[in-house]
Amino acid sequence: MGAAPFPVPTGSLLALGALLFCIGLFGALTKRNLIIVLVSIELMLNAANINLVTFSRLGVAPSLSGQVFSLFTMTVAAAEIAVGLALLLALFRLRKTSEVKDLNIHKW
Amino acid sequence: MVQYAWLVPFLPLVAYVFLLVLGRKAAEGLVAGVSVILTAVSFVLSLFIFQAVGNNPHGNNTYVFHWLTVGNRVFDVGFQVTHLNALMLVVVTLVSTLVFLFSKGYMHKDDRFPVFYQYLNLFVFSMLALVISLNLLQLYIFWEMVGLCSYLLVGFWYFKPEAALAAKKSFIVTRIGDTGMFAGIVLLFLATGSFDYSTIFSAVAHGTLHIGWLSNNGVITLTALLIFAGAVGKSAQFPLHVWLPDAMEGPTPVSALIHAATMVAAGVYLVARTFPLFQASTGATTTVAWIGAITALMASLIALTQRDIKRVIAYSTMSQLGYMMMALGVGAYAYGIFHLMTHAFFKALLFLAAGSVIHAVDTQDLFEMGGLRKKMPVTTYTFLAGALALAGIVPFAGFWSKDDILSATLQSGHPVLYWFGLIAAFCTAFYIFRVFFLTFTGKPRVEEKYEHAHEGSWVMKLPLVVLAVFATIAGFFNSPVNHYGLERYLFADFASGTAGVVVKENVGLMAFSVAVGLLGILLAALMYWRPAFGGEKLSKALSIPYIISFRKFFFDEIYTFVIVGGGKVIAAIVDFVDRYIIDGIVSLLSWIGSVFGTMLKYTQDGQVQTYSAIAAFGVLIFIAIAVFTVGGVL
Amino acid sequence: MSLSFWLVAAPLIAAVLLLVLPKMGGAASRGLAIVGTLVSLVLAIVMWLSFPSGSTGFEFIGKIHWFTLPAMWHGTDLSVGLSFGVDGLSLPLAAMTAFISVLAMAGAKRDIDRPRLYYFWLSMVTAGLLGVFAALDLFTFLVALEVTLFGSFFLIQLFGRPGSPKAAIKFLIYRGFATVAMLVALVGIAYGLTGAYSHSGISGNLSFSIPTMLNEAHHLSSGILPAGVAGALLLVLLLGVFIEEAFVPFHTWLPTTHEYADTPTNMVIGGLLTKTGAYVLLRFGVGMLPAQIQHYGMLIAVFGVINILYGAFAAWAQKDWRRLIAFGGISHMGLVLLGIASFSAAGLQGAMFMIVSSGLLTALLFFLTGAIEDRTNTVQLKDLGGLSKAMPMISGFLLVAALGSLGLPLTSGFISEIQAFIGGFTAYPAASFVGLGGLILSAVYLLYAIQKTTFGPTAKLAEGLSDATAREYLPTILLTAFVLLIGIYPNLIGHLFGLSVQGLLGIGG
Amino acid sequence: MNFVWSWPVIAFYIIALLTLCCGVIMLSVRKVIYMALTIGGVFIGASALYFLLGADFVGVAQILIYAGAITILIMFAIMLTNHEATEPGFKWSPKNIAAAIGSVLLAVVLLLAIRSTAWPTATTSQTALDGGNSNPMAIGLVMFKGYAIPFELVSILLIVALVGAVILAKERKEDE
Repeated sequence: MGAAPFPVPTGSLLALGALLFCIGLFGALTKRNLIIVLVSIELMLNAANINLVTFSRLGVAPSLSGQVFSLFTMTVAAAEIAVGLALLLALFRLRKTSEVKDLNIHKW
Repeated sequence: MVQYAWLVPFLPLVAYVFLLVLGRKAAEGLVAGVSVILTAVSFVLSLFIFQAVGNNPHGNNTYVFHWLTVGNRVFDVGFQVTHLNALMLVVVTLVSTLVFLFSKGYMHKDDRFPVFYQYLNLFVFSMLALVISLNLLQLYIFWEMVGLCSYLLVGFWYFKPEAALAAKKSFIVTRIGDTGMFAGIVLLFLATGSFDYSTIFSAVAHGTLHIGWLSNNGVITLTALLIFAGAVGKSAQFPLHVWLPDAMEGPTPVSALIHAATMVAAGVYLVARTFPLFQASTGATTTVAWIGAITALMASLIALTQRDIKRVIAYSTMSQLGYMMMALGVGAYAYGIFHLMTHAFFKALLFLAAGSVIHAVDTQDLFEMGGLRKKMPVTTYTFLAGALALAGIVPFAGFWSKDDILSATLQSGHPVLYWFGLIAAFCTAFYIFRVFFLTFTGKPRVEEKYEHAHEGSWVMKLPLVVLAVFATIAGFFNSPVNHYGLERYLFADFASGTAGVVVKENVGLMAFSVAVGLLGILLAALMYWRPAFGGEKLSKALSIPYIISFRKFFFDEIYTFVIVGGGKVIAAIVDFVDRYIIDGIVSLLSWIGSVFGTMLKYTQDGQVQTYSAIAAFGVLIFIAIAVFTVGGVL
Repeated sequence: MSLSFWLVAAPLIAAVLLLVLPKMGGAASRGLAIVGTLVSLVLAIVMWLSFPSGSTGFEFIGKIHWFTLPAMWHGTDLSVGLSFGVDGLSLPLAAMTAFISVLAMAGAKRDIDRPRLYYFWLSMVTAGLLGVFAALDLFTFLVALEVTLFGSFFLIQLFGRPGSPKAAIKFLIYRGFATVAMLVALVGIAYGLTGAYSHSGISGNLSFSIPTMLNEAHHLSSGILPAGVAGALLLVLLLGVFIEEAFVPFHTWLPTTHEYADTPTNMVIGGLLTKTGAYVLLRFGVGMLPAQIQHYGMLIAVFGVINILYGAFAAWAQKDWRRLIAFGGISHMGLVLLGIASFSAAGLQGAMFMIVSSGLLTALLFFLTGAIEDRTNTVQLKDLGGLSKAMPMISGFLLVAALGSLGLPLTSGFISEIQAFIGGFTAYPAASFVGLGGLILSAVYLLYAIQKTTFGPTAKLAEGLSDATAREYLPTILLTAFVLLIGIYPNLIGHLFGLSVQGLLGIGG
Repeated sequence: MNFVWSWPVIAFYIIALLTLCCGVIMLSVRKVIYMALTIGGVFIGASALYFLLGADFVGVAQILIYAGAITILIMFAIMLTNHEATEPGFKWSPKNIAAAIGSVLLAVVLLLAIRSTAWPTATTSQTALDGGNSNPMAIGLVMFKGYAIPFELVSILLIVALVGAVILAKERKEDE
């Protein structure tokens, strides 16, 4: 089409995604509150979404599929957070806690 | 007649089965009666066979049955009656019959009287079957069977710890020799493809024995020595002699039958039976002669000082068996067998007489007896006959056979062995008359034992008398009187009509050995009958030799320490290795496994974040590998 | 359906019925199990009597196709089936299995907990053992082997003495390893003989059929299967056999197992289960890799002698009858190795006799010591003594068993020993001479134990005890009878073994 | 890399900076409720990025689902549970150190990989991708033509999640 190339370098977009993913990972591994752990996981999913959308526009073979996939991801994320939070509520009701370290019934 | 030879061992077997069926509660009279009668029938049969074989020396004497196939080889069983075998049949059945009769009195009121007769019948069957075995395999089978019977009978009074130990010892010590014999038989089979005597002898004659890894001469010497090992064990020759004295823990009739007249002579019989094999190897015959001579001398030296009447006679047996071995070793085939026969009579007699004494005074210690001549005249005079025979005093049986052996030794060019034999003969005369004087003459040493001493019933006296007769006259079976009939009878087994040395009469030598015997008796009389000088004093003067003799050259102690102790140490080491090293390694492996498991267990802390951290690391590693191996990253 | 199929199936059906039928009491359970095994015994006898004379191959073959593994080797399918049949080697062993199992069941104590479960596992093990001996398909064989493994494991674990679970685990792990090693070796041999290097070319039809494998080994000229491959296969097989058979130094599971298992289990394990390894060595080692057996003969012979002496010395040091019998068995089986190593008719036949002889005698010894333990509550030598007084019959039979075990002539032990040594002296004289020590030592340890047990003053705990009961006479007398029968008339089983030996040596020659 | 200063570039860096800041703040604040708020910022930043890339529909969906629904849901969850909860300060426990090292290493590896790859320069405009239609319409076409079955499956998933969440969260009598 002769249009000018997208001015933001692909690498920068991917780097943002990678950094967000690592932040989310760190949070998921270290935070003690179960809600925050779930939130961190959402953050990781989001980072993946950024990559999907980036590649849909800037990849080797640009296509709308990337965007469609990101939509699916969001749906799954929504389902996940809904079930996750429901579990959390049930757990809180049972154990009066929402801390990850208390969920250790499988300890050796 | 010869084809019925199987009946001879079969009748005692019938008696055995019959007694087995009768059980443990059978009446003594019935048990003993059946045994005596059947054995007596066997004896009569044996006499007929003896005569038949003599009349028709080259007739068919072999009967074969098929037993087992190994590859393309066939093991046969059957029986064969050579002149040697026929003689053995007669001797064994005669002594057995008399011992059966004697036991009726001796074992009277024993709890297990029928069992005793069961065992004895089984023994007689095995012994007779051994004697007429067709081949070495069959001989080995019955060889072990008589060993088993010996074990059972030595341990007959199982509740006595000494009897239990003695039974075990007798079996194991003979087993050592038997194992060698087993190997010898196997090697002969490999070399000739047969266990049959005839095949083996013809192979020896043709020098065609051959095993892949051993030459003809090697096979002959090796197998002869291995078979001799069996004979050494069974005949209680040095160095496997230690079991025989202990075996005296068994009832005295057992000692008379098994440990004097028959089973222990089986070793001599074995060497005689395989005589051509031994003759083919100088090394083997020399070994046999020396072992025999050493045993004869050593045993007679030990017998000088023993206090137990049965042990003295046991050592005497050992010594006499040594003579027989020496005879076979120097090639005096006929005289070894001749002595075997005479010895069977006079030694059975001595044992039974000793049994009669023990039965009367209820002790075996010579120094608790004395003066029994007045109370037990029959026993005294029969014992005297046996003692004179043993001492080799003319004209008693032992004189003829022993003197033949000594002459043959000298004649075959073994002066050293001759002197061994002569010294042993002196000792023999001394110790047996030491026993005689201590037991039957002088004053009673323990009054109460003397008080209730009495002669046994006729069942005990009759065998003594019969045996005394034989001990007196048996020597004439091979004497100028019948032109050395036995010698000629035995030589008929050999195609050449003769075997080994044939003794030429030498009156000087005869007189000399009789003089030696008389000297021994004189010394014994001086010390124990009419104490001219105190035996005590002499004992003190010779205290060190006395102790060596009294403690039997310390063989028991040495064996106990070196062999039994060594074996136990090895066993303990093996057990230790097994429990702590081999099983220890196994336990170590399982411990390592469990340590790893425990370590891994602690990673399961139940924290989701720990698990996901580990998973993240895993992913990181995979990403890193993927990224860096693609290249161009760094 | 062939006889050999029902031979294996009968105890299996009994086991299934035991599981399915409701409300089975102790007597009914035992009865059902005995009937199942008795059928096998009768079938074995029928086959024995009607075994074609002169046949060196398998008879009474029965096959069921099970499933097909597609394209296993160069596009050919591998057919896997349940296939059974017997030859001169396996028929006596199968008969012995049924015989000893029936006697173990019949002689079992009446007051067992959970009798249904007990007889179920006993029947399973019997079926497994019969399957091992009668299998004509590698797959069938391995499945049967696993059945014996797990069956015995549960017998030890659930019905043993206190502390038995640990012994059971040891048993399971050891024999599990053995099974793995044998599986690797046997599948390797199958690939080698029928697949990669068959005489019909490199793309031969891969087959798990044992007769086919034997046939290939028979036709294979020695050069085709590379010696290195075949040697490696044999060494792996030997490893498996050594563990399976409890050969030094892989034996420590056996004494432990015997120490903790109960009497019928000990009879089955000591008398039968420890004979499968020797059977494997004869069937697969000698039958399929004869050249390698000869090549490694010295190794096998040396191991045999080590076993003979080690087992004997270790037995001497034992203070517990059961461990003593276990080590005695190890010593016996060393002679099997010596016989096999010699690779001669006499040696192989001696090894086969020894398997049967050791099986019968071990079972008998375990049964009798079990009977003693039922009365005195101990089998420690130091606590026993003078049992002849209270129980002359048990003591007498114990003596007979010991004498058979030490190889007294006219017992089966002697027949085995003499043949094995005839073989051994042909090929490995030095090793055989050393091995003779075992003959002496066996007398030492057995008579020592006998002296401590039945001779001597009557021990306090032995006073007033009763002699054998009818339940105990049956197995004792029958086992003793067969020990003596084989000793007196060895051709009874010798003619079958002889056929098998001819078949085996036909390959090597 | 020839770096051209243009408005989209400037906008990208501002958006990226804000997003990362929100992320880092989320990690560092201690009150749970603030964390939930900052994550909203991250979600909005991402949607801005989508708009910048021309993915209008995805951007809108991001605001609706993430910034709207999910953030609110999280708020509710916090309120329903221990809403006073505070996260304790970061401790250099071995586990945390391991997590930090892992995260940093992952970032390093990824950034290295990104840096060393020669990314193609995109010449396709969003319009061309949309094939002349509006972006939502183009996505709709792709979704219902190419991804009909996944779409339906996702809808089933949502229903299952919905019902499941209701059942899980419902107070049961035996709990009381």
